[in-house]
Amino acid sequence: MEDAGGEGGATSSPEINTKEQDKGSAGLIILFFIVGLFASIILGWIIFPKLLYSKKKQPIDFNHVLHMAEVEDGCESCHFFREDGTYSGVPKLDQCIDCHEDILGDSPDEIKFFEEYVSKGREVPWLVYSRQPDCVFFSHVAHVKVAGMDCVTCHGHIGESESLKIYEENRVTGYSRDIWGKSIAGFKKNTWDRMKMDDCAECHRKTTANIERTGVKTPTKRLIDHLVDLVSPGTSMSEKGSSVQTERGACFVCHK
Amino acid sequence: MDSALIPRGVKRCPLWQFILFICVVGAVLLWGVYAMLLCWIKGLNQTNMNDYYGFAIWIWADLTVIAVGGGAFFSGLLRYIFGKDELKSIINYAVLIGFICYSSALLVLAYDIGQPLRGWFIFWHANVHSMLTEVAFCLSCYFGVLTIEFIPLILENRQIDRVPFFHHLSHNMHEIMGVFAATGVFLSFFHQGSLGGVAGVLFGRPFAYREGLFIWPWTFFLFTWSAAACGPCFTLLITKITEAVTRKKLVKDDAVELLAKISGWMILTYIIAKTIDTWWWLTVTAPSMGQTLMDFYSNNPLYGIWFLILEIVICGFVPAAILITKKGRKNSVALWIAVILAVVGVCINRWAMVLQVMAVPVMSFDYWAMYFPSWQEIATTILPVAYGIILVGLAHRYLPVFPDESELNPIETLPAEEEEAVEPSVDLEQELKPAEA
Amino acid sequence: MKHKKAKKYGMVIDLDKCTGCGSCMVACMAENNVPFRKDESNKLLSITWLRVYKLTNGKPFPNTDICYLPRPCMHCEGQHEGHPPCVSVCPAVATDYNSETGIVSQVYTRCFGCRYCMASCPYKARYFNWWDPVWPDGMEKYLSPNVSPRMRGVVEKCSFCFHRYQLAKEKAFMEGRRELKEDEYQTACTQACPAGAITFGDLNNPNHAVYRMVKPDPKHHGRPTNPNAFRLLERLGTNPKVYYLSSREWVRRAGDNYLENEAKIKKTVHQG
Amino acid sequence: MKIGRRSFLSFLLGGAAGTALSPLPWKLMDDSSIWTQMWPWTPVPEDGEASYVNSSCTLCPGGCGITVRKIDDRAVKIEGMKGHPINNGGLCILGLSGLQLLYGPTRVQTPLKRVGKRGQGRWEKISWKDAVSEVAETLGDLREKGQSHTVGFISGSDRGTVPRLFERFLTVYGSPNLIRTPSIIDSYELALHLMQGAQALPGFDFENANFILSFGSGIVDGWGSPVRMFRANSVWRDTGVKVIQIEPRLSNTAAKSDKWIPINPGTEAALALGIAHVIISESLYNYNFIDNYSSGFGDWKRFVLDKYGPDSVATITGIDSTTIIALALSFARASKPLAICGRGQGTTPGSLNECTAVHALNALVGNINKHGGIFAVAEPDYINWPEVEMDAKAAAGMQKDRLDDAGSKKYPFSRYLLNRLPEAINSGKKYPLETLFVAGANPLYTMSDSKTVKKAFDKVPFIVSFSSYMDETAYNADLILPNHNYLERYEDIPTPAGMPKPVIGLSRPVVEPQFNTKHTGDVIILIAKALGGSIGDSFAWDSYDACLKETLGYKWQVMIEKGFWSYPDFVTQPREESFDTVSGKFEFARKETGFMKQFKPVRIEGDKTNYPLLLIPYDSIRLANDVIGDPPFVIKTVDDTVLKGTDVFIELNPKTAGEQGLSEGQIAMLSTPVGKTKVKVHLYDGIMPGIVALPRGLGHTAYDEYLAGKGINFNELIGPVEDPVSGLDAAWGIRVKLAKA
Repeated sequence: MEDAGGEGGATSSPEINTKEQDKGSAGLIILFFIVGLFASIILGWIIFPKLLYSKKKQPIDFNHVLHMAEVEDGCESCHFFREDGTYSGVPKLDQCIDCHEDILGDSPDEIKFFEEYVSKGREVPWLVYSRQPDCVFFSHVAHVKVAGMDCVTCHGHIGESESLKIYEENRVTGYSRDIWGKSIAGFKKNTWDRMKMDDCAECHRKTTANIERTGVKTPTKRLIDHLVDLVSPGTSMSEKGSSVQTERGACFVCHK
Repeated sequence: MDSALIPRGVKRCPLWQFILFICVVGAVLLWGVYAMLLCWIKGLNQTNMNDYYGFAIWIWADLTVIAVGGGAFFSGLLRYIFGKDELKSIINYAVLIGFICYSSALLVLAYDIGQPLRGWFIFWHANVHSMLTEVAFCLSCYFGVLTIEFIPLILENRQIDRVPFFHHLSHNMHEIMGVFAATGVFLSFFHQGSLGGVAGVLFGRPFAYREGLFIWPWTFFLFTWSAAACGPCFTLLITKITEAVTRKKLVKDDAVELLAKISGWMILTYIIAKTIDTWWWLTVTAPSMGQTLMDFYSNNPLYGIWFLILEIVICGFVPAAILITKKGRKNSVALWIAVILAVVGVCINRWAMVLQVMAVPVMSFDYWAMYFPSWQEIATTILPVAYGIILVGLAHRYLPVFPDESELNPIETLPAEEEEAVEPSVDLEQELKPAEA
Repeated sequence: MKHKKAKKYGMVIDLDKCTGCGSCMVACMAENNVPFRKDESNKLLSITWLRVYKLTNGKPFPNTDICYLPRPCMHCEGQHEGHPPCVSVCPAVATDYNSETGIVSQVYTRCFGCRYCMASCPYKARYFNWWDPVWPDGMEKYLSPNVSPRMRGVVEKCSFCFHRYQLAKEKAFMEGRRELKEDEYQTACTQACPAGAITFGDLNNPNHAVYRMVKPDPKHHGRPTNPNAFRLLERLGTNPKVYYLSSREWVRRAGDNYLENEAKIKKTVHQG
Repeated sequence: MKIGRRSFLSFLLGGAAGTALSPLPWKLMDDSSIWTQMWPWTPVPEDGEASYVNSSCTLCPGGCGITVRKIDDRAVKIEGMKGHPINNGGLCILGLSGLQLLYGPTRVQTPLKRVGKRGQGRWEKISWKDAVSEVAETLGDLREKGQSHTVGFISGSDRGTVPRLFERFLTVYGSPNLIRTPSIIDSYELALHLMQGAQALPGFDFENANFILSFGSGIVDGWGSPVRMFRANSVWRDTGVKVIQIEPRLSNTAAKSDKWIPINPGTEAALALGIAHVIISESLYNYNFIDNYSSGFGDWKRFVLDKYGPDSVATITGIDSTTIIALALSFARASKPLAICGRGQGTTPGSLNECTAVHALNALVGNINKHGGIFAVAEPDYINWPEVEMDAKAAAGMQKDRLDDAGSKKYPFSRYLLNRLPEAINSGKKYPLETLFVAGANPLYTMSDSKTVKKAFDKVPFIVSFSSYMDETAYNADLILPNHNYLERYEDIPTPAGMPKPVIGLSRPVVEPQFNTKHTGDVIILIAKALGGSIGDSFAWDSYDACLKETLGYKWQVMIEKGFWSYPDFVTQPREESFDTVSGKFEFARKETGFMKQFKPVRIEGDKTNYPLLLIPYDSIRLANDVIGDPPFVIKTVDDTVLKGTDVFIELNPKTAGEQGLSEGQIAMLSTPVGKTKVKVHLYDGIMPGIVALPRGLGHTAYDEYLAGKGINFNELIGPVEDPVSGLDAAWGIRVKLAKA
């Protein structure tokens, strides 16, 4: 290698030219670097999100406030639990018809609802903001009835909305932007800003911590524990989560 | 025409020959790429793998290239840590070969998995208990290291070197190369090992399972050892082939000598350890699971006891014996045989630890599963070879891979046209050889 | 939902009753949205979470005897709880051991198809989706929403119908209960078996039939104490949660590997 | 120039850095992986409200109760009905895969009229109105020409309201040619008729018997009501009931039995009489029954004693005499022994002599109409429709002989002889068959000597199929009037074969009809109404459902709730009254049958020299071989030693294979006097040397690509052998030769 360097020395003449050119170009080069840097940052942070999501309007508008005023027991009046403990989700048409067998009021949406769907007996193709992938198993009853959680914690204050916001669909995955969260970087302020797996995990970590279970450990910590296990089998198991690998709830408690 | 790029003081065949050569090998490469795309687009049903052969020729190729690529870290160790300066003459090439092997390994993994677009899960959702995770991490880290070790060589290209920035960069990198070499050695030790662990931890597969130290089965150490032992042999082998093809002496004898010698002793110690391991496995481990030697080597069309003998005796003790004796090393024929056997040996070992593991039945009412790769698998397995040959070709042509080449092959400067007139025909077919190899 | 006492769901299959009729296989396929292809005669490419093997005693006519052996996933407990052959090898935690139920799970959307788990399973209980699942036009109507259809390129296996456990739990929660009754959670194969050869339940619960049938020995990872009961490849130390009953010596012996000189079956569990 | 290049380089570097600092690459990585997790072409089953519907399975005569799980309006799973008298929760492999028939590609989705040549598979869709009127016209014309008797009707059953509608229709229309598809039940009915004077079905009290002697009956291979038999078998395992299986091949039943006794195929009758010989000579028979309730025992005794000594039987059957004696003793000494016959699933009637001989064994130990024995179960008489009044044409038509000679001087006792129909048509001796209806049957697949059957069918100008699926017969029909799938329609299912007590199952709509199909009952009513006159008058109901409801009366409500009706106040007749013969007793040897004279083993086709080996079929519950073919799930479970790709395996004893120079997996050419085919060889120690076994249920040419073209249909290799007394098909196999191919 040294001789390579020596070689460089031997052929001095062309190098001098380059040196001179360098002086002039150095600034330019840095400038170009900065241009590139900012261009791409703008592309990534501002243009990309616009391209990623397509905006869709709901088939008809819906006023939660109005309905909440009409019903007795809040959300569960329409989003109820079935006897077998499964959750009914977005109401089906025949549920709506209980009240809407005739046109109520004269709002254009109400009229559209009646003409397009009620009279034709067609289900309303609602776009569900919280729609999760098929692989997700989520037990509403476990969270609402057993853990006594509030709808707002995950769904936010949709119950207080007077109209439905635009549905932003991720062009790649086909899921609502609400799953990933408004912020393209995935930052969140409220518990209901995102609905990704990590958000489930975050909450579960907190609660499991409350019931004296060690939260997730760093890989290294786990590796050490693992070694301990190998030396003296099955020691620290009891204090861990139900999963042997992740030490949280086992994966397919939430995946089907 | 591209003479400006060719290192000083060395002779290279005319460009058109080189391009022709690249095209020929490139054709093979494209064939491989086509097969690879098939596997990506249509899925792994393009292969002959099945539910008994979850691991097949690709994983073998993976383990093998990594094993033979072990030459890089081991010669690095000797050169930079133990300061064996004789190896200066061959270290570049060792690094280059290592780089090729590891990049190939990563590529193979990329099409071996059923869901390539989720491949990054192995890092993001890493499971610290899995040997494969360890492999993935160390592998990619070490690949990074190899790249860093490779960069200075690229920077030494005549044109690039003229840029003072790059010139100094490469110079400074040389200064701290020792650090990288050390890191490389550390990483290699682990991933070579964990590759061994991959098979060794399968306690559901008596043929593969080995006891060991804590989480590390003996195969963990045996794999590292064998890689360190046979890797250099591969480096030597490729060097010899290159020398044969280019009809030039490229590496100083003392370097070859030294590497061969060390390698020889490594192989010897390795094969002894391997023998002990095998003996323990066959007399203690397997019987405790109700199985014995012949359960693994009979009632099937391929895997006879010969397979074990071939691996341990013919491709283990024999090359070791040759390489540790001065006469053996001096005799070029013997040396050839030795390095070839050693490389074959490690390949067979990896084969047994991947494909034979899959073939051996475990449940008493199960049967031996035989498998032959589909053309897509073969093409994708040849792909890295073609890619390697091309990279070697380019590097050899444009980079000072062999620092001593000019010294070993002094040329009296002739007019250019004569230069071309002499060489071509010979060089061409020689250049073509590796493509067939 | 903190569990009082960990469950250990397991299965006992009476090989004297099993007639090899295959109902369990189909019940499983129908329950779990298992795909099928035009030619399924290559069993190395045929996804059957539960496969019925045909064993023979290898004796010539007329002393020949055959026995059918249904093989679901064994949901191995491993040498110490939660270390079956397949789980710790998965690089991405796509398969996991649930210590609440003792069930070995598989998450298809996490799996990226490295197939290491298949290589590790001595029972060949894991299957790879070599093809995209395709249902003839209209047939996708019978797909169950409780199990997600798998995409090409991932590994799948028997889950002890874990979704049935989930649904049973939901029902229990709705009725304000936390614990399940024995009959509330049964696998599809258990339910379908016309011969009643399959029994399913909690091996930790002395009141459950499975427990009474095999009397698992806690000191030896639940090795059966019933002389007619055995587990597949007991010696590997995988400690399966699937037990088999047979009154026939040759069948019990076929359950594991033995050295020629071993006349009697001695149950030496290999410590890994 | 250089500057430009370098600046560009640094621009790219900057870009790279910036991109890395933006969410773009990371978000895209995540999204792309999510995309792979939910590939748009992977179906996502829609969630909804779960519900369960109780019904009955009609895929076989087993009559199991089923509970269908639904999500909203989709049926997603079929399960066995808990608490059902027949299957109590369990279900067979075919029943479990029923949804693949409901939603599957084999469904005929609308009435189809043939346009191309027969069997070309070229159809045009037509409306129900046109379809019905076309049929009505054809029938009308024939009737005008006084050829009403040239209309034939092949039905899978003759019990329950739908088959009775067929019968009623033919009667009032004027044709005697209603033909039921054959099975062992025909032989049993005949045996019961001749020996006990009963017009009844056999009912076996398996649950209470404690010694089962099975002459080749596939107790756990689909014989009788399969799931009931599986359950019985398990009960026997628990209670230690002995089961002896007598057949040349180690079937699943043989493997499950306590003792498997290989026997030269076709010699079962001889063995039965050999056993009788021992029982009589050891005077271990039931004196009470013989003395008080039987007649003709003397003659029969003499016949048995001098012709069927253990040694001579040993030479016939290949079972050594000590085994025979031991067998006889244990049978006679058991407190509730029960002997049954009907090879495999009992899909062929077999020899009447064999059936009577076996039945005589039961009489000998006096377990007729007795707890743990065999009962003559009369048809539950819930179908009481007003008498039809036939007009002259109808009366004339009904006077004509049946084409199949059932009930003729030659075969006075038989009711249906489908196996004789092809011959009758091809010879054309009697009269041609102008129109043929097929319902609940697939004769082109299930009848032996397929070539001849096909030839006969080609002679019939007009064939109408009522099949829900595109089976072989439908495929070769001129008009398909698709019935609702069994999960879309109401139908009553009278006492399944072998049940000792009467029970009526109700099959009911689980889902809305998926296609433009019509209940066959309704179609018959429509055709009748279209024909008008006395015919129309005989079908006064406005729909089949109405007819069924009216027929079942007060039972209806219960059946809707429970899914079945088991006669709560049913009592078995006391023995005194249970024999309706001339003597009022059990007849051991009715002269009319020419019993002793005719007694010799059935001789099957082919000569020893050209065809050295014997070919026998074997039945597997995993291979549906009757009117329904294997759905995808079921064919998926078939072992690779039975079917590999499209090749079927024959089972061969290694010894025989050696003699034939054949080895495992080798391809061989198999030929019988009837047909030849390529097969693969599977060596199986569990089969008698000299015998070749081939599975039934493969070799379909119609249905879907999941079933069609796999293996060979056994019926293409064997022809019927008429039983001298009953005229039923008594063939149990055929001679065969193998050659390397």
